[in-house]
Amino acid sequence: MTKTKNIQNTAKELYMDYSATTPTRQAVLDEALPFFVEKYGNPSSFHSTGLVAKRTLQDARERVAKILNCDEKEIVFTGSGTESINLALKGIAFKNMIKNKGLGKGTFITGKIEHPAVLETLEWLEKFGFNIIEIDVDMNGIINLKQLQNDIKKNQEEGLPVLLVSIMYANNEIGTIQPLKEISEICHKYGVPLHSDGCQGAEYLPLDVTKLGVDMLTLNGSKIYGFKGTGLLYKNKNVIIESLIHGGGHENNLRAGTENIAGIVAMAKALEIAEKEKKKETIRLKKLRNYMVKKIKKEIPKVIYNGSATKRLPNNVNFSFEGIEGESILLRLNEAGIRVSTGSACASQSLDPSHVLLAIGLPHGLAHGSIRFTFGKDTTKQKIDYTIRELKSSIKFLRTISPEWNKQKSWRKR
Amino acid sequence: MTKTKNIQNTAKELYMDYSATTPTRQAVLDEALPFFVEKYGNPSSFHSTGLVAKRTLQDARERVAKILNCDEKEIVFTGSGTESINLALKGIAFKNMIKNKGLGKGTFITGKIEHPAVLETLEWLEKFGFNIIEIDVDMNGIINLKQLQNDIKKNQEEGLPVLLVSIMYANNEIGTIQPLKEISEICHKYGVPLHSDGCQGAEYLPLDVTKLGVDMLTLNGSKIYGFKGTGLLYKNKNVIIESLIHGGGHENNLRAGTENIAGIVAMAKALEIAEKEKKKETIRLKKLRNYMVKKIKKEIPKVIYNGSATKRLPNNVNFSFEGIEGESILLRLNEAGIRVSTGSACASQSLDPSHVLLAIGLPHGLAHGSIRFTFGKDTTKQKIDYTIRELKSSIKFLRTISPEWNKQKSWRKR
Amino acid sequence: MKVEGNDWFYTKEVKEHFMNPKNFLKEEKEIKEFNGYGKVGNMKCGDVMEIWLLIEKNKIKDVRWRTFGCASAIASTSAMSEMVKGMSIHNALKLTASDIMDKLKGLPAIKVHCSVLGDEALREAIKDYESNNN
Amino acid sequence: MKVEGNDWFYTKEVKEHFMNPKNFLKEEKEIKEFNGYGKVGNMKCGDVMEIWLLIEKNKIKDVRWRTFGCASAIASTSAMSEMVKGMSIHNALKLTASDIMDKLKGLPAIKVHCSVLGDEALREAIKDYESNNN
Ligand SMILES: Cc1ncc(COP(=O)(O)O)c(C=O)c1O
Ligand SMILES: Cc1ncc(COP(=O)(O)O)c(C=O)c1O
Repeated sequence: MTKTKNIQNTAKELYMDYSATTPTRQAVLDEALPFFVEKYGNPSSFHSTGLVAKRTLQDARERVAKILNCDEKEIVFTGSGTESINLALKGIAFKNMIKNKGLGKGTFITGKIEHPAVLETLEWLEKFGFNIIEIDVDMNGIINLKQLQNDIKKNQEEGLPVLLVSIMYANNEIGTIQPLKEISEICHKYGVPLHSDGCQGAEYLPLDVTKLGVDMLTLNGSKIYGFKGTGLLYKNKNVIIESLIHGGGHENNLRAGTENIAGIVAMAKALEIAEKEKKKETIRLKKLRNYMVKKIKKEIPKVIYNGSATKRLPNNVNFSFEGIEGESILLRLNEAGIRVSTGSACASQSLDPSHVLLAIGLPHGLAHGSIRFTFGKDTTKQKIDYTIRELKSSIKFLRTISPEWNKQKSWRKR
Repeated sequence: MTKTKNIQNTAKELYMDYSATTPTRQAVLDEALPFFVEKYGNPSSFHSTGLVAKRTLQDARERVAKILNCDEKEIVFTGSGTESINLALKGIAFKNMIKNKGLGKGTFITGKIEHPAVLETLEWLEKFGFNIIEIDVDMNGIINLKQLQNDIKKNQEEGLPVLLVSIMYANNEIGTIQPLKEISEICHKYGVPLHSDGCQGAEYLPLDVTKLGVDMLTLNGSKIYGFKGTGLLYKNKNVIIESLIHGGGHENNLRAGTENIAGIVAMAKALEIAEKEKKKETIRLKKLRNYMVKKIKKEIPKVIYNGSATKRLPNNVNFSFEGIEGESILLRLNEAGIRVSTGSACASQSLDPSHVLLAIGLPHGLAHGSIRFTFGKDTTKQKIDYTIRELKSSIKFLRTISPEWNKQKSWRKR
Repeated sequence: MKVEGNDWFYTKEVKEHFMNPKNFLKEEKEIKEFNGYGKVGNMKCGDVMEIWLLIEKNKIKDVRWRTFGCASAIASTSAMSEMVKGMSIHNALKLTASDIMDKLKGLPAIKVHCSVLGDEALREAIKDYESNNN
Repeated sequence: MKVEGNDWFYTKEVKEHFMNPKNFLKEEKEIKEFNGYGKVGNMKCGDVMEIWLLIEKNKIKDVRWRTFGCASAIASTSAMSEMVKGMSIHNALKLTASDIMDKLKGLPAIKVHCSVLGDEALREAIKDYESNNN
């Protein structure tokens, strides 16, 4: 317990929840800072103060386009990853509705383990008449490609055009990386555009949109050491969508409103740093990830490693612990200064455990008993060792008081 | 010209364009700064790092609700003023469309001099079947109340429900303040909710939503020394709208996406400072405004003071100068370090001059020849005097070379 | 505004009972001392609770429990176990979820119905005792 | 990236011609020296241009102008006036908007068709001269 205190007292909390959000990098903040008090112009203003902002915006757009290997006109800066996803999906939907005088006609296909930003947007679009299909994943969380192809084919044959396929790049809970290139080949065979939610992939995976084969890609700042409340949509120029937020002609008429220059500069800088560190950090974190996985499997009995062993983000570890519930593990770790997340319903606003864990086939009990550790720039072997020590003792204690854990052994008097 | 150089060299540009955007106040930035690198938690995270963010968010919401005199649950933080407007208008529209299986049935009423965020959103909604009415304004820019009442009445009688009236609090170009209370009384007499775009009003006008009588109110950070890319919608709990951005349950299910904590804190702080300084600054700027208006009228011949003399923001001065075009005035002032804006089409992306100036009855020529000076916290009498001096010489020179100015006098050889 | 880094989600009382629960069953062999047993909840909801009572002369002499669930479930069982020790069966049967919550100085609304199973488990255990001893 | 505070929207050439235009008509009385006059544009579009030519032996000896419009309109008239001085009518008639733009090292796309009226005004003025002198 002295160790815990030390960590808390030095305010060096042991953050293992980088997939929830990241701190802003100091270098990112430094580059964005002048755009608050000093260079505060509005890019639409026709004077030198505005021009500084306009050039800064243009420059940020070019820097991002270079990383994504696309045209700068194909970048739309948004106010979050969620807004970018909404723009992509509703942008397609509204275009279809306008063509059909209000009614949505056609199918959207997505996966079962998508982020709520995708699933709830599509659920909402269902109300306007669209047909929504959620493709299954296997026990590793990989999308069923055959089912995808069949569903596209069947819909097209039945005269229901498939308007868009949206499959995430990497999953936020179990870190599973989807085979985007193969998915895109299937989509393009049938002339269907592909959108991908790349929020969790941006820090560690390649972002060349041509190589990925995506027609739209969502990224955000809050997962890559940028600013919260920033995001972007890459949209291939051949894909035509409606705007989600109308007003001035900002962002190529796709997102009106005074541009968040500081946030956009932060986004460009964060992506550049990610790009530069990608290779090295992937190697470093993969090693730490494999170390942690091995050690947990060895030192704690009856655990389930959730997700794919290989097609996985380098910074994601997700385990279910038999016989105990995730929130209670999370809060005991929290007392030890360690910040993690859980798929348990108890730590969320809902009553059901993680839809991702259920989709890969976990029973409710194990889904409630999951803990996600996600690493980042300040994660070290020492911190992982400390985490495992605290994890072990928490698990041991909680199992002692768990009727589930002691079920087999339990007996009643008489 | 030495004076100009001085101003430029000390990097103290003479900004007279506070209605385009404001710099962030240092005190606002200082309060928001810790939420980038140090207190970076996600309010949805169920651990202490997240809790800090959650409490900060809650605190900011309470501070804003106190200023608006509403319930904290009635505040929805958004990614800009434009998004807030889109949420209010489309929120009502989509609800109606879902009820009517996709088709929009009903009328939206707005004013002729609204911001593009309102006008273009409604123009877009027209495509889904909604009926859009734009009420005229008088030569001061005040909405025609009789016409408003008649249009509401006529529509309701014809069985077309009026779904929403949206009238701005204060105009961004000519500073005209609308009689919101009277407008709201008309609306409420017919059971129609009232939304108001208050972006330009927030710094100087009262924000008590009960006294204003509005059911929804849009504010943003970029006009009140907060952050660009921040805004909010006050929505009375009795008004039911659809969300614009779907995903998690953030912002009472009305705006999904990881909250921009720093930006939201900045918004709360900016509103608090505005509230505190409102009275004093209004008096100070009104004096400066009246001084400038009087001096321009006296020292420059053939000018038109656009907008209302009394129902006007304290920081807005808008003149048309006969015989010359606005962009050329603007750019000559810009060379002298002075930043202003113009209603001329030449300084925008469009081919038409300001729709606001046309709506108050200005002919094209005078609309092209308008200049807006908007004051802010750093505006002083000395700066105004310098501005008037430079303005006079620019006007004089541009009139010398203007065929319009010399028309009456012009004659041809022979 | 209080936004301390290690602020807790639950009250101080919940935290104390969760971090240092009282009267839980440490070892299987303790069970044979007890004469009333109840179990409520299910895994789908994510909360299960077992309780053992030692009842003598209509009084609860001792109590043990085990709980699967979130912090509030564990804390509320622990708090309940302290409350009922020494209580008459008569009074114990009158114990409600809100009594337990009061003892914990409150719980988040969303936690109440799923995690405060203590009163139900208690009634089960008393019923079990009575059906075996009457 | 260049984001200097006083960077200009137009090229250096446009800026120079706008801030210090050449050959504009300073006083009404100058007009009587000239023998060709043209006027193009209208107030609705926001650009109007007048030009006076002094033509001798099919050569443009001198030129004056007035322009209502944005910086690029003023600059392009000024640039044009420098270009045509000394030109034969024959060559002046061949002058195009893009020649003027080249002289200014370019203009924003949106400015081209509305503000470069110099070539048209020039043709008007030559036509005027010819109709009065033939
Ligand atoms: C009156 C008015 N409404 C709305 C807006 C839009 O606000 P934002 O740029 O934050 O989207 C502005 C400013 O741009 C404005 O002046
Ligand atoms: C996979 C995924 N998609 C989308 C989002 C939404 O991003 P934002 O919070 O910026 O709206 C997140 C993170 O919250 C995410 O992890």
